[in-house]
Amino acid sequence: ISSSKEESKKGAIAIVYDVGGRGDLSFNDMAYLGASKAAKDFNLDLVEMQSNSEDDYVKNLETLASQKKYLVIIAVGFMMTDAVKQVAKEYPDQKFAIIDGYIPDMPNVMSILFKENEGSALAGALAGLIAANDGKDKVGIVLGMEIPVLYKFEAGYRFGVKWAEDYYYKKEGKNVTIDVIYQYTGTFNDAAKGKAAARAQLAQGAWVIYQVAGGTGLGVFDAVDEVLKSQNKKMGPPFAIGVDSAQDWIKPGVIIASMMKRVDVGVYTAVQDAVNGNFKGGIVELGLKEGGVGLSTVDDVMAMFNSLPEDTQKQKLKDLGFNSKDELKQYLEQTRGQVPDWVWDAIKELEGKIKTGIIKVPAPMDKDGIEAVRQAKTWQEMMELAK
Amino acid sequence: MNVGDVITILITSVMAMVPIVLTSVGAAWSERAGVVSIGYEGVLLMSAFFGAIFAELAGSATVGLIGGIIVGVLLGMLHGALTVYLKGDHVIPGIGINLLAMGVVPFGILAYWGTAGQHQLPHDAVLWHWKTPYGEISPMVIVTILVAVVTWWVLFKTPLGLRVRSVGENPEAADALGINVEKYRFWSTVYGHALAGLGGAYMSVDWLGLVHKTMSGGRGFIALANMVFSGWNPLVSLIGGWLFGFFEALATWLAPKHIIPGQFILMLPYIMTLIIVAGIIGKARPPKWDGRPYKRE
Amino acid sequence: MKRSGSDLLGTINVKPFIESLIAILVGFIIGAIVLIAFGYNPFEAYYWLFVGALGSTRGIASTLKYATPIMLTALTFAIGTRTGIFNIGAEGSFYFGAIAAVIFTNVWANMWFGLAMGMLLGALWALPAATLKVYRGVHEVISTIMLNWIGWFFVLWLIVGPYANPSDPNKTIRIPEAARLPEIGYGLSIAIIIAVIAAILTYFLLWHTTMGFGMRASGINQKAARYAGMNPKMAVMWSFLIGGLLSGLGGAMKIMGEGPTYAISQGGANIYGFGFDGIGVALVGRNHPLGIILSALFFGMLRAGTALMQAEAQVPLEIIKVIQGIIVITVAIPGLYDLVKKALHRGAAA
Amino acid sequence: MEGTPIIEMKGIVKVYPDGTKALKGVDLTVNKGEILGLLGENGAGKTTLMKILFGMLHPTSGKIFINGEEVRFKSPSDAIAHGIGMVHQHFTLVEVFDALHNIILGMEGHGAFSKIDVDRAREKLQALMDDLNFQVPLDIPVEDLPVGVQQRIEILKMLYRNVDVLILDEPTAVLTPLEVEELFRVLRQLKAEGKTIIFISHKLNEVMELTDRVTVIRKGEVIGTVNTSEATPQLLARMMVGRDVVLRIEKPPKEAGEPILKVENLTVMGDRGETAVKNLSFEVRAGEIFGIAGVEGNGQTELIEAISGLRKVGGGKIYLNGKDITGKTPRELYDLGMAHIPEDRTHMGLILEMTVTENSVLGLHWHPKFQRFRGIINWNKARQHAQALIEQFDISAPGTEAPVKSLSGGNQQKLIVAREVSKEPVFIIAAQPTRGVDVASTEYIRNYLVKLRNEGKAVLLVSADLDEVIQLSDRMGIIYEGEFMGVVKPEEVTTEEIGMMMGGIRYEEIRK
Ligand SMILES: Nc1ncnc2c1ncn2[C@@H]1O[C@H](COP(=O)(O)OP(=O)(O)OP(=O)(O)O)[C@@H](O)[C@H]1O
Ligand SMILES: Nc1ncnc2c1ncn2[C@@H]1O[C@H](COP(=O)(O)OP(=O)(O)OP(=O)(O)O)[C@@H](O)[C@H]1O
Ligand SMILES: [Mg+2]
Ligand SMILES: [Mg+2]
Repeated sequence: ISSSKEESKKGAIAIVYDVGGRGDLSFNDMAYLGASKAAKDFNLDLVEMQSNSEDDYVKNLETLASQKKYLVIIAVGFMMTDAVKQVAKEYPDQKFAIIDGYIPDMPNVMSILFKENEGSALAGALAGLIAANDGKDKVGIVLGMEIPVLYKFEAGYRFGVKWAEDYYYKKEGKNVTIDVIYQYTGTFNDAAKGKAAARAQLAQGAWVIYQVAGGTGLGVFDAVDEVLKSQNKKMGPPFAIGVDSAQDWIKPGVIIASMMKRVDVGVYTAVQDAVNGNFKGGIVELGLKEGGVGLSTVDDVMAMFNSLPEDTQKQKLKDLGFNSKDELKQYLEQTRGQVPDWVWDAIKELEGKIKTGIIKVPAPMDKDGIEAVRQAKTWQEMMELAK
Repeated sequence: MNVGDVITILITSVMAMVPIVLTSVGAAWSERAGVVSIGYEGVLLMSAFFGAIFAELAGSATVGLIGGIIVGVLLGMLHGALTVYLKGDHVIPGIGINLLAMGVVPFGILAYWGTAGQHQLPHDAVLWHWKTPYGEISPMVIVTILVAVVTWWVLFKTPLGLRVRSVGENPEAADALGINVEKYRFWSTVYGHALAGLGGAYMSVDWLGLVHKTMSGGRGFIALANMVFSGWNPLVSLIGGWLFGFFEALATWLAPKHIIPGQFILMLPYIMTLIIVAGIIGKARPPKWDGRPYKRE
Repeated sequence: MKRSGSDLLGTINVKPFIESLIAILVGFIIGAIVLIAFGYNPFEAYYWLFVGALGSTRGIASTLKYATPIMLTALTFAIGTRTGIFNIGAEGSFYFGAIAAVIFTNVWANMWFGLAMGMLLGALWALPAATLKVYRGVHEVISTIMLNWIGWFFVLWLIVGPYANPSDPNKTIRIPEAARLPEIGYGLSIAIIIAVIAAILTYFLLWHTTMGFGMRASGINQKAARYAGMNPKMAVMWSFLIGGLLSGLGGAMKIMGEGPTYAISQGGANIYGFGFDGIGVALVGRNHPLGIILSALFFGMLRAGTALMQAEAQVPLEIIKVIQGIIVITVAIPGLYDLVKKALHRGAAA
Repeated sequence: MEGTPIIEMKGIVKVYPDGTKALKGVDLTVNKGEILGLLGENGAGKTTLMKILFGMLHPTSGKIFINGEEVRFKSPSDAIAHGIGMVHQHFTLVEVFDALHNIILGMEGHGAFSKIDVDRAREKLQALMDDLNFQVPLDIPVEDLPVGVQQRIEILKMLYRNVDVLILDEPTAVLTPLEVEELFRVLRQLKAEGKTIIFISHKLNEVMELTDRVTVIRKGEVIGTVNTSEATPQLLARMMVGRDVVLRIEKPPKEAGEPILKVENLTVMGDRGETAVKNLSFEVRAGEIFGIAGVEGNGQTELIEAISGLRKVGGGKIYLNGKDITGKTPRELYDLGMAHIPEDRTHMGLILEMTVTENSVLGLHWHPKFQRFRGIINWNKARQHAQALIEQFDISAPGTEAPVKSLSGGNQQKLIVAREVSKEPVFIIAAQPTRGVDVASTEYIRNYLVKLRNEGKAVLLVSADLDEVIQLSDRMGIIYEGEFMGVVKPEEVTTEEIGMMMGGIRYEEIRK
């Protein structure tokens, strides 16, 4: 086929998306980002494969493995865990990397896991402090379908909010209690549902809303945007917090920051290791310390924005009413300026403590686990659960 | 629950009712003329997508809405040609249109905007709204109510409506009186799909200001259920669509209270619909020739 | 037009099948145009599609695997159509078949028990729609759409709550090994055989039994059926229940017969959508159980072939959906056979 | 009787898409102001010819002239514009609309989007009805109206369009004698007003009574046209069938035996909750045809449905062979020896989409003869059964596996009769057994009923055709609003007396 092209490349990598596919604004998009960057940097061909449903995972992985031409095959998403296990057993010479899947004991499989709870704790702290600072007593979180992976996000967020209460008390001497309004919308695909959920939370007093709901979450941004517009404000508060990728560019002014899950970094690292010959099977867990999760900075957002095709960038800037990327950047900084510096400092402080392990964020895996976190009254109690 | 909550729920529900009601009204008209379609889900999705493109190109949401109508018209013509003129099965093309939409839209979003799966519309491509502290209301809510009322009026009070109903009830009778059955059926199909197209474009250029590859979210099917629920009556469709939106908004409002597991709250609109239908409405009689091709020889 | 010989020939009209074949061909041709329009080579794409689906034992195995669940849900729809009901409740029954398999094989690790409970719960979930239709005249389009959603959320609750897997929260508890369907090879279990048998039995039921005769008669003309001493209400009941049973079986086998997971994934990701897909399969198979076997195999092939088509020809998945949509739309064109025949005649004459 | 031709059809050929050659070059002339009868067996092509004249079908070849001018009709609206109207054999009414809307449909006046001017239409219609003294209720959905009224609506529909030529395709098949009389009065009045009428019927006496000329068609060809004054029923029948037809039924006197069916104080409710059958008692004996005459809609349908297990009994008892069968299901009744030729053949007696074979065992497929094992049908046996019925009853059908809808109405009816008789019943209900059936088939079916009676079966005959009831019955009950006005032997009463009973006067009162 395109053999001439292939010769100029040093090899190929393949990536299998889960059913969410490209455009989930989440790990699939981020994985693509990392893979395409790696492909460019190391001069590799990138073969992408979509999955129509969960049944396609084995088939897709197997098809790629049987081609025996990929340096590494990247499987995106925890749902592929069993499929990767099976295919990796059949093709021991093929290297695999799986995002979010836990496969500890296969030499040809690298499992890349993220501590979303840690990143979410920062999001929670940010939300909680913004609310406390503005004299509000509620923050919200809109989630997708109720699946256990989301419990880590919810738990981290709750932890951050409780930590913020404590921090604020210590700082201002004022006792605040900030409730977390949470809702699982039952879908990752329906922006309208996300909008309605956010609307309801805003009506019930939520001051900042964290979205962990894929396509549904797009509606959360729109709902917050609407509230701002109704008050003739260009920027929050109230704010939304994005998730997974640095989503701030989607609605600048509305999204104060995003809880990034650096799937791109994970994928990039896996490819790099494979290229350099230091690929090792086993678990790679990326938390705050490893830079695998974190709250987006303006630079992160700009990097994300720069990853879009040129035309798209131009059009997007025009749509947003900016003349240049710098204007966008300024605007993002201005948005962050709506929140006092001490808040950002506090987030840094929490980040540092988590990184050094002084503070541990709970990561419940099941319903009982999250229920315990929901019941906990203080962040210290939650930390007990983390142990 | 205070007044603000009530208003929020009401606003959410009237905004949510628009695509469902428009589609139901369109479907009701089309089925009154005897043409069934189950492709509205695909029509909603495709017109949301193409409507957004129209809106952006023209820098006007109104053009986007018209674009949605155009997409609906084209798909309606396809469906009408297959069912009315070629006398084909009424169900099959709809399944095909739904499948088609699931391919065309994700592919199209990436190809057209360069962002995979989603796209935010610029402000000039989103329809103007009344802004209240409790949410925004689109003029399309009024349009929808008008469309439902006018469609109802035309269907039941005018010669046109009489003819449309006659070709759905007994095309032979209509034919024997010189009414061009095919013409009425065809354009009724087109009208039905056009309204769905308007509903789809509303979702992107008006309600949400964005395009997402799965944004129709089953509304095409809910609209069909609502059409049956309403006994093929546009005016009742309006009420049914609003009720559904209301229960959905109510469920969303109740959800954060966590009185019962979230999944049970999510069932609320569906359970309420079933209860209302089973308890109050019961038997609904479709037009007699609904879904049946009419051949003279 | 006298017919003799076996009963089978007497009731099978091959013309619709030929029409479906032509539709498929036309679908592929239009699909090719779409491929060209977007800069792909259709020959390459189709070549890899077929190689992927049929070019190896493994490919064939996955074709068969993909065909299994949609074959059963298509039967549900077809039975409904043949008995005058627009039953789109296969989706809901499928969920319940799947969850029943998970729950009950963990009570008693027996394959037959699991399948039986899957069928039972599948049928049970069809019962409300059946009852509402028969006793309250509630149109099945409303009830089945609503019940699909209600069932969906109910099952979501079960799988994230009571039946979540404590050692692997991303799925439910697994089917015990003793209760899994035996594998034929290449990840293919005997589920396909059971599905084909189910299709044949369905055909037999509808066309060769007293009950089936009653069901079909009631589906076309209730008044005549009543006059003939049949019970149309029971026919409607049976249509829903047998339909639910088949989809329930499909759901159970999806979980019990398909590795590597042998569990329902969180979010219901591996049990969602089969009921809806079944409608297209049924229609292309002309709502005839034997046609459905072929049509399910065809759809299975399309699914199985996409992997290689994506990998080798780099054709995105969406294009396959577009082609599928076009094929289904083309199937709706009636008299395709006659049209083509006429065109061929004209061509031959010229 | 020479007149000015208003319509000339020349060399009309019609080949249906499936290859059926329905008309093979038909010439037809209709004179201005006459009533022309069109006769022919089932499937002869009468309806096809008239549908062509009305623009619903396009001729394969041939020409049509109206007042000497050639016309080509694309659709019925063209025909109506040329003053031609047609009342179809199977009514073409929108069942859920009321009469008013059915009549104005398509010519509602004003623009398509303006409100329908119901009041003006009502005035216009009322004037029309008053003029003809031909009333129908305008505001009731037509599905709730008796067929006789529905037909009036059909006729009014055409007159409202001011047609000069009115085609009536078997208009009397569903009418009671009184209604027929009323119809004829109106048709004559229309003729007097200068309208031209084409009248299709299988009933020779009607044709004799009403028409000026008669054209006979057989198998798509015109056999000839005669002036009615010069024709006899025998002649017309021979022209139609090509052989002599016995128009009188041979019915030897026979002593009736034991009561087979016994109805005691039966009360049955109608669809709208009214008491349709009131405290009715009668019996049908072995070797007897018991006829029920009456204007349609006086409880006949409900009575039959109650006896045959299709409708709940409100009160009273029904016995078959001394056994209480009240509330038994049709299937149980079949086992007990009941057969039923239903009045509504297309909706009840047959499943049109199913094959001849399937229909030939409909309702008796449980018989062990047609079962391989319990519950499994032996279609080979069923096919043989269908073949036997086709041969025995001379049913013309494309084959046993053809759908029944491809049979003509007459042949469909024969199939039902054949099937019901093949049940070897002790008691048979025959409801409207020859409605819409041509002379030859009518003859066959009537003779068959007599044969059954001669064999000692009990026959309950319900017919709107008074001649049929009088001719066939040994005893007859005249039903009015769910009650018998009298139970008499046909030879003991005059037609006038029967007519009075049908109008609600009791026999005793008449005899007083
Ligand atoms: N739609 C059709 N398709 C094919 N053949 C048809 C169709 N309609 C009528 N025919 C054929 O045309 C012939 C004439 O039918 P037509 O209905 O004109 O008979 P008819 O004289 O009106 O009979 P009847 O007295 O029973 O009303 C029939 O023998 C039949 O085979
Ligand atoms: N779909 C069809 N395909 C082929 N032939 C048909 C079809 N429908 C009707 N016919 C033919 O049309 C003819 C007339 O049919 P129709 O239903 O008018 O009955 P009919 O002959 O008028 O009988 P009757 O006067 O007793 O009602 C029949 O002889 C039948 O063979
Ligand atoms: Mg006729
Ligand atoms: Mg006839």
